[in-house]
Amino acid sequence: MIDGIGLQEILIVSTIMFFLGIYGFFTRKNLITILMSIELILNSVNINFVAFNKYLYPNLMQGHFFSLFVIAIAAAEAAVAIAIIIDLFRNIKTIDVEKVSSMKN
Amino acid sequence: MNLNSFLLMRHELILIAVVLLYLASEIIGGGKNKRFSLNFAVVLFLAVTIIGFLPISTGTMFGGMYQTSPAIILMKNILNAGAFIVFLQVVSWLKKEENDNRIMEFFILIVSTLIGMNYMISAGDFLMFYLGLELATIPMAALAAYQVYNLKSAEAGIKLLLLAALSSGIMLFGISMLYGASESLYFTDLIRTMEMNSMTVLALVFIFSGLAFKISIVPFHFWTADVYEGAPMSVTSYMSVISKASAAFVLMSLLFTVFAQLKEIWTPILYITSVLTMTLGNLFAIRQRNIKRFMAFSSIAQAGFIFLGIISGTQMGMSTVIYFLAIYIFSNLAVFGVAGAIYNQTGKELIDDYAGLYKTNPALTLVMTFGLFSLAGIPPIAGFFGKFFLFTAAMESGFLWLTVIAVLNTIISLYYYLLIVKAMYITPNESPIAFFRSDFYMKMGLILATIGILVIGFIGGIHHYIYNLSFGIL
Amino acid sequence: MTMDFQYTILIPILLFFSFVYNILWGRTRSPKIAGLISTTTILIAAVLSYYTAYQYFFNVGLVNGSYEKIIAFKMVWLHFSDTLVVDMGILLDPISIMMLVVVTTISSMVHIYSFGYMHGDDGFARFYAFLSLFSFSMLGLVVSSNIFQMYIFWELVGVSSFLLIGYYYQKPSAVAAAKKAFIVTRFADLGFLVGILLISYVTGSLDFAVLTDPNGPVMLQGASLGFMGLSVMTWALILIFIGGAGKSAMFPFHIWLPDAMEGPTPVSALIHAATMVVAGVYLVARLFPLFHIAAPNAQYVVLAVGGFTSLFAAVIAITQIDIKRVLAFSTLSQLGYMMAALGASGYGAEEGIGYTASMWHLFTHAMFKALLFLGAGSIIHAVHSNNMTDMGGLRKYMPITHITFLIGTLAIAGIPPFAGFFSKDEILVALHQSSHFWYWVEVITAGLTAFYMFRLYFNVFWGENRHYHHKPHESSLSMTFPLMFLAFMAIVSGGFFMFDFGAFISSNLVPYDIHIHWDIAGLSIFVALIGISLAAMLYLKPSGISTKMATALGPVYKATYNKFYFDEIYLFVTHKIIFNLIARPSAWFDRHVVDGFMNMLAWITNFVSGSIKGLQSGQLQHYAMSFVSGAVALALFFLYFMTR
Amino acid sequence: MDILSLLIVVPVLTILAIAFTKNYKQVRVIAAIGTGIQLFQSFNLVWQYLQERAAGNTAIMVFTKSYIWFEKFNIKYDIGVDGISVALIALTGIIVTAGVYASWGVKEQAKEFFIWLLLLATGVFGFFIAIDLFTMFVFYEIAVIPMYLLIGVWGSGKKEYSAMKLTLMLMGASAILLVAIIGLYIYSNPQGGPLTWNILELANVTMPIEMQRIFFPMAFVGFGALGALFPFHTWSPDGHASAPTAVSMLHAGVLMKLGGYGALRIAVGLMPEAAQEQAWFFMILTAFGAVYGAFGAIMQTDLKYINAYSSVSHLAMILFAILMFNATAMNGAVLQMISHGFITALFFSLIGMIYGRTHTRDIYKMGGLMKVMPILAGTYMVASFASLGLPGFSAFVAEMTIFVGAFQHPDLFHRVATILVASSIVVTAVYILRAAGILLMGPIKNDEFKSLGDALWYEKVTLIVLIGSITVMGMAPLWLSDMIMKSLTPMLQGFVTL
Repeated sequence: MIDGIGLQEILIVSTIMFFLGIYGFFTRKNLITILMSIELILNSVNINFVAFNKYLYPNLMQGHFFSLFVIAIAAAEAAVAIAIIIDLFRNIKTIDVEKVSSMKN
Repeated sequence: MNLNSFLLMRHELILIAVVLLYLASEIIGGGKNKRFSLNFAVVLFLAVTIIGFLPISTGTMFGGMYQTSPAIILMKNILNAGAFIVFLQVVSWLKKEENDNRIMEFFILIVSTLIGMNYMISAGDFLMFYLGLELATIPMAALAAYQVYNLKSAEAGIKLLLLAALSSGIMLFGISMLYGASESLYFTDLIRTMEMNSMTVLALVFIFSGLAFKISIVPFHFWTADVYEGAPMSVTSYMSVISKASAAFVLMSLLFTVFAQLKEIWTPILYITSVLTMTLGNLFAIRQRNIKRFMAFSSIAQAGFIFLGIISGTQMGMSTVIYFLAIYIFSNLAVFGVAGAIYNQTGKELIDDYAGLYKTNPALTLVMTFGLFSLAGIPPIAGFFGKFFLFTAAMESGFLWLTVIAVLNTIISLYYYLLIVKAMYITPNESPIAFFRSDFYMKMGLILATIGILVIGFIGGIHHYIYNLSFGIL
Repeated sequence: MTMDFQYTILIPILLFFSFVYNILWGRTRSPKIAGLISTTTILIAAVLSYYTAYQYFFNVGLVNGSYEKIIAFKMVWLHFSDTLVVDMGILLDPISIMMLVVVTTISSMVHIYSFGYMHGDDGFARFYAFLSLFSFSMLGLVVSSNIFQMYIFWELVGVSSFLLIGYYYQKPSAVAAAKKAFIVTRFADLGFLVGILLISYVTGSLDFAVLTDPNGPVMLQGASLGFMGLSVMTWALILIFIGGAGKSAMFPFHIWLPDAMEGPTPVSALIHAATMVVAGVYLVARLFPLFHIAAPNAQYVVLAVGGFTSLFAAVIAITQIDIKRVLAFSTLSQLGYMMAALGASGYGAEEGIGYTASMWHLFTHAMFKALLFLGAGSIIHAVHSNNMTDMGGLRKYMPITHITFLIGTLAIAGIPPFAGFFSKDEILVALHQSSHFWYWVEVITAGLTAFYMFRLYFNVFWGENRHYHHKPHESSLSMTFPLMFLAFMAIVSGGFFMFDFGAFISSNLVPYDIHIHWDIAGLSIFVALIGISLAAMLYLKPSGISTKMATALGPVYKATYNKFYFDEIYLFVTHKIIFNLIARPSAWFDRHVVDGFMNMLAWITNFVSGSIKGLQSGQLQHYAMSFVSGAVALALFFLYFMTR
Repeated sequence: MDILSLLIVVPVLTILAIAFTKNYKQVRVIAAIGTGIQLFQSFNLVWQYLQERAAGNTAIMVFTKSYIWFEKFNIKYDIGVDGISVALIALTGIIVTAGVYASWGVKEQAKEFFIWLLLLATGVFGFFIAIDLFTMFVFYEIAVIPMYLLIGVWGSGKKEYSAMKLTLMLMGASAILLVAIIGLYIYSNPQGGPLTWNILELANVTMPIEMQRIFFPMAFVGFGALGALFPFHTWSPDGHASAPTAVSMLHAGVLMKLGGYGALRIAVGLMPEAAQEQAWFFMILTAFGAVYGAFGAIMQTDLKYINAYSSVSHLAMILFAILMFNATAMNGAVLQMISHGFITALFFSLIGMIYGRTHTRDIYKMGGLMKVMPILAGTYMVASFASLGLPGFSAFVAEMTIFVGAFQHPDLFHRVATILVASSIVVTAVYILRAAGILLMGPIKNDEFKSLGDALWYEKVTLIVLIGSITVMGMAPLWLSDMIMKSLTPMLQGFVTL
């Protein structure tokens, strides 16, 4: 534990990460990058869980476990996502998110 | 805790076993015998559904992480039954050549999502809830993208997956806030310690949006139409009923247990989103020409009605929500069943293609009509009773004007449901869809759905039964 | 009461059966049978009526010095409320019995006459069916014991009139006339209805026995000022009189009667001269105690409208050339006399001379006007034209018609010893007692009557011979017999040969003696003679004087000839104002504004639906933005909401 | 099975039987048999009812039966009848029978046609026997919704538009009504305790006035729209114009009466305080509607439009009379429902028959029909006379009762409104005679019409049944009027004034 860095600072960082992730989701055109933005969001959540656990309830483990599961699921998600992205690429030869809009209105 | 108490998880365990059996049959048979695979899958699931209805004790496991109650079990059974009907209806599609060698894959994925939903429903802890939710979502994306060489299908898959990931990210953020605010993520602890502060409100809103995404509540609904349109018909059907119903059930139980103290926050949230959902869903539905897309918006509008029951905050409202969900499942399955049958036969899925359907396929048209009328809420078909009781529940809790908005919305919805009826019965067509015979499974699927929507309304005891079960939640 | 009058129910009922038979089966049977059934039933009804009259006046006679009102039959037809009850009943009193006699007599004659007149017509059975219907309704009307019963039969005579005017339904003018008659009277009937409603509210009763009891509580009810300075009862009676005026074609509802001559001539004789049109007079007479005691103002309205109509119609009659129209206007004029007499009458035996005179004139007028119409029918049958310009010198061809017509003309002109003289004299006496102004109006009218009737007579039977396609010949016996019978009646129903009318009919049911007032009678005879001589001068021999006079009078003549443009005014009101300014706009309003509003709701829904479709852009990131902004907006809103 | 439930069971069985038929001939025979039994049942019910009353049963509703349906909402299948519903059931039985014969010539999709038609009838019968608001509402909607397909499939003209408009407007109204019904339920027990949908129990409860103010207009407009309340009547002209004959008959003859019946029994009957408070407003609407509908009819050239507007005018009288809150006027309202049911059904059947021969409904294209089809034309004339309220026909009885009742209010507002309504009968005479004059009289305009035939046997059945009903009611109204009156009295006891 580093002196001078409390829960608040960590939460600020995680929140910034969260919104960076959301920003990335909104603005990136590449589907893979969007996937990475999601990882950013999930990791900000992980930081939250770990930080809360560490600072507020140091005797409990639930936050740590939660973040482990989140990481695992993020991996699964990424796997499926990349599979679908490949499928998509096979279909339209691009992974630009704006091109993925054959259905609308 | 002993081995016996594992039997509380009977539904999930059996489903897991089913997945394993499917997998085994795939490995052993190599998926060569299409006919066997299909029969095996369907018959096995029939057994599962029937076993689900056998008596079962209730209780909690894993220190409260997993819980069951009669209402939860009923919900699981409803989901099983719905899934079974989907299975019946999917057979004719899976028989097609394009799906060769991938039959079991479909069943495995779909049962996986069902397992996820079952866990989600039974969750007594946000971790369990989250795992269930993701298990219900990720295979669903794979299912949506099931048609490999179809752009729309892939597009649907990626849209669903990415947006679901975003939504679960945001929901997780909310859960983390909740964790920070109240030490534990066990529902039982949360119920005790919950108090209103900015962290919990934030958590409520984010968790709500995560679930609202699954139920397709405006403004979290945009994925619905595109995914429904792109995904294979049966997947759409499954998504629109089972996935939505389970999420709605979970949302309801979360609001009434974990967030019970925040009622004054979530009531206006539900109010606003319900009005928006009904209205926008209806307005979008009016101009849809594709039956799947149309049903997407229709199901969005229906979701708005579900909120009427939740918002009432009474046992009456909640039991009616379950009742309504059951009716909704059967009604949607009737409509999707017919749409699927037609799609499988002719590849047509535009409403205009249905013109003159009654002259050539009266039985299918009749089933479709029942389904649509049930969705529109026209007596004596069950949908009417569901909606009527939702309105009654809402008004009993004093939501007069919300009810008025809702009934006005039923008129708009009636309009677009009648558009399909009009196409089928009235609009003349030079070359209507030719007469065709559906296979046995499809017939059974349609018959079961029809029986469901007819019987649930007429037999008042069903509602009574649900009402008495629901004590588990409050 | 010693006599049992229950059998009188047969009088109307028989005719109803005859109607039902003829309308349902007449078409498929021989027309003769239809005619015979109708004629037989009306003759039976006539015999029963005479018998009733005999029994009533001579066997039952006076009780304590006055005639009784006998309820011969009564059954409840409808309960409006506990007190307001509509009965179907038969009320026998002097005037209803007189009307029974008049209606059955004239109707029998017309039935017989029509055998000849309508011979060979397609709708022979239909014609007789409608005649039966009319007779049934008219008899039901006159014996009504309840004002609502009267209203019921009132409407029924209206519809029979409609059916009979429109008998030649393929002729557009007949259809138009029938519609006009019906609608105009229906409009007036609205007044009647509202009047009944008012009376029923004020008095709580619909029964004539209650309403016309001069000592009853009704006379005092509704006397308080109700509306615009008049009492409720006055308004009620004025409204009822409007109904009567409509049926009796009083000004300004007179417009339908001339057009009603489109119907077959026997019908004109029966309905539009002798019976139905006097229903209005009969109604006022029926309610006379109410008018006189409870609402003198309303009674004055009756006098004024009656007096004015009689003059007005007489003036128009001078210029008409259609013989049936001349007779129609003369009918109007004579009805005006009757109304005026009622309006001028007092209540009591001697004071009520106007009442007696009115009823007497009703009686005599029925006879001679039916005679004149049937005569005209005979002429038209022979000449196949209605216009007197197509006629002339017919006395040689049609002797019986000629003589009987002359008798009728003399009767209406008020020349003694013919019937019209006596009744008209009594009317003038009554007017003289009451109002000098209206007295002089009626004296002048008497002169005009004599003039236009003899103008008609001379033009038709004298004057120059026309060239006829077929040589006119006298009609068959079935047509001439009624003429002769009625001519006989036109002579005897007056005072010289017949009993004293006051002995039977008076306003308070107490008989009294009437006598001729020679001072007044002398003047009226004098005036009538002037009229006749003028007519003889102008029309006996072909002379150009009349046309010269017409051109000299120019616009006045034209206005008179066009009936003072009343038809045009009504036409303007109905077509231009009601049709074009109310009906058409309201139809348009309904389609475009009311319905347009509903359609607009649908359009707006569709429009909004169309304009928001762009939200569903298909772009993944837009969806995400909406998702996140939705969640954040909710969060911010509730965080703010919570901190307040 | 009790006598009332049979009224629903028989048509349902008929529907099932029709579903198994092979061709249109079997269909119509079975339909005729089914409705024949139904007609007999209806009359039997009237007879039994009178017997029951004569035996001294003074309960408000007789033949009551109650079965629990949805226990937690206290929804019951509650049935029972009083004089009003018995009268209307008889009306329905007659019109349905007439309607079946009027559709004897339907060959295209005959099976479906009769199934929907009988489903509609089932809904109507159910509505009249139900005394549980929920059950009533269910039947109400069952009666309304078949209209969509009946008009849409078998209609003519711009049928799709008309059918959609009719359905949406009526269902929209019923949606509003639904809110009112739920409102009645929720406030049915101010002291706490179990809530109820039962009309009889609700009648003993006084709803808080501020809630009545909200729910009364909803209920009145909800039912009123079906009863062609201005300005919610615009579905009616288009709907009738497009509908096939029997459907127009049933719809105008019976279905629109559901509106009046509901307004009487539910809107006014269960929320009398607010009703009296707001009556002035709806009186203006209805009085205006009566005259407006009549004027609207004057310039129409399509026979069905004329009749539709005429219905608007006549039905406005029903709602007007209901707002008078006295037994006489309300009695008139019920009589008018019955009378208008017969007359308008007669009209629509005639129009259908004439249209079937001439293939036009434009009065200016026809003329002189009296010459070619004397029976049909004569009947049309009779219907015209009945419609314009001539004595001897049912409408006269009804209208006069309404006017007399309405006139019992001495104030100027009621007077003026009543006279306004009464004046509509003159306007009625204008448009009725105009139509009849152009259509039936005058020279024959089209030579092709000269060879047209007159009524066939099944058409005669329709006409005789309806004319018979009209005249019987018109000539001997006493028993009917008294039967209704006796049932109105208990309902009126809750009213403050008059």
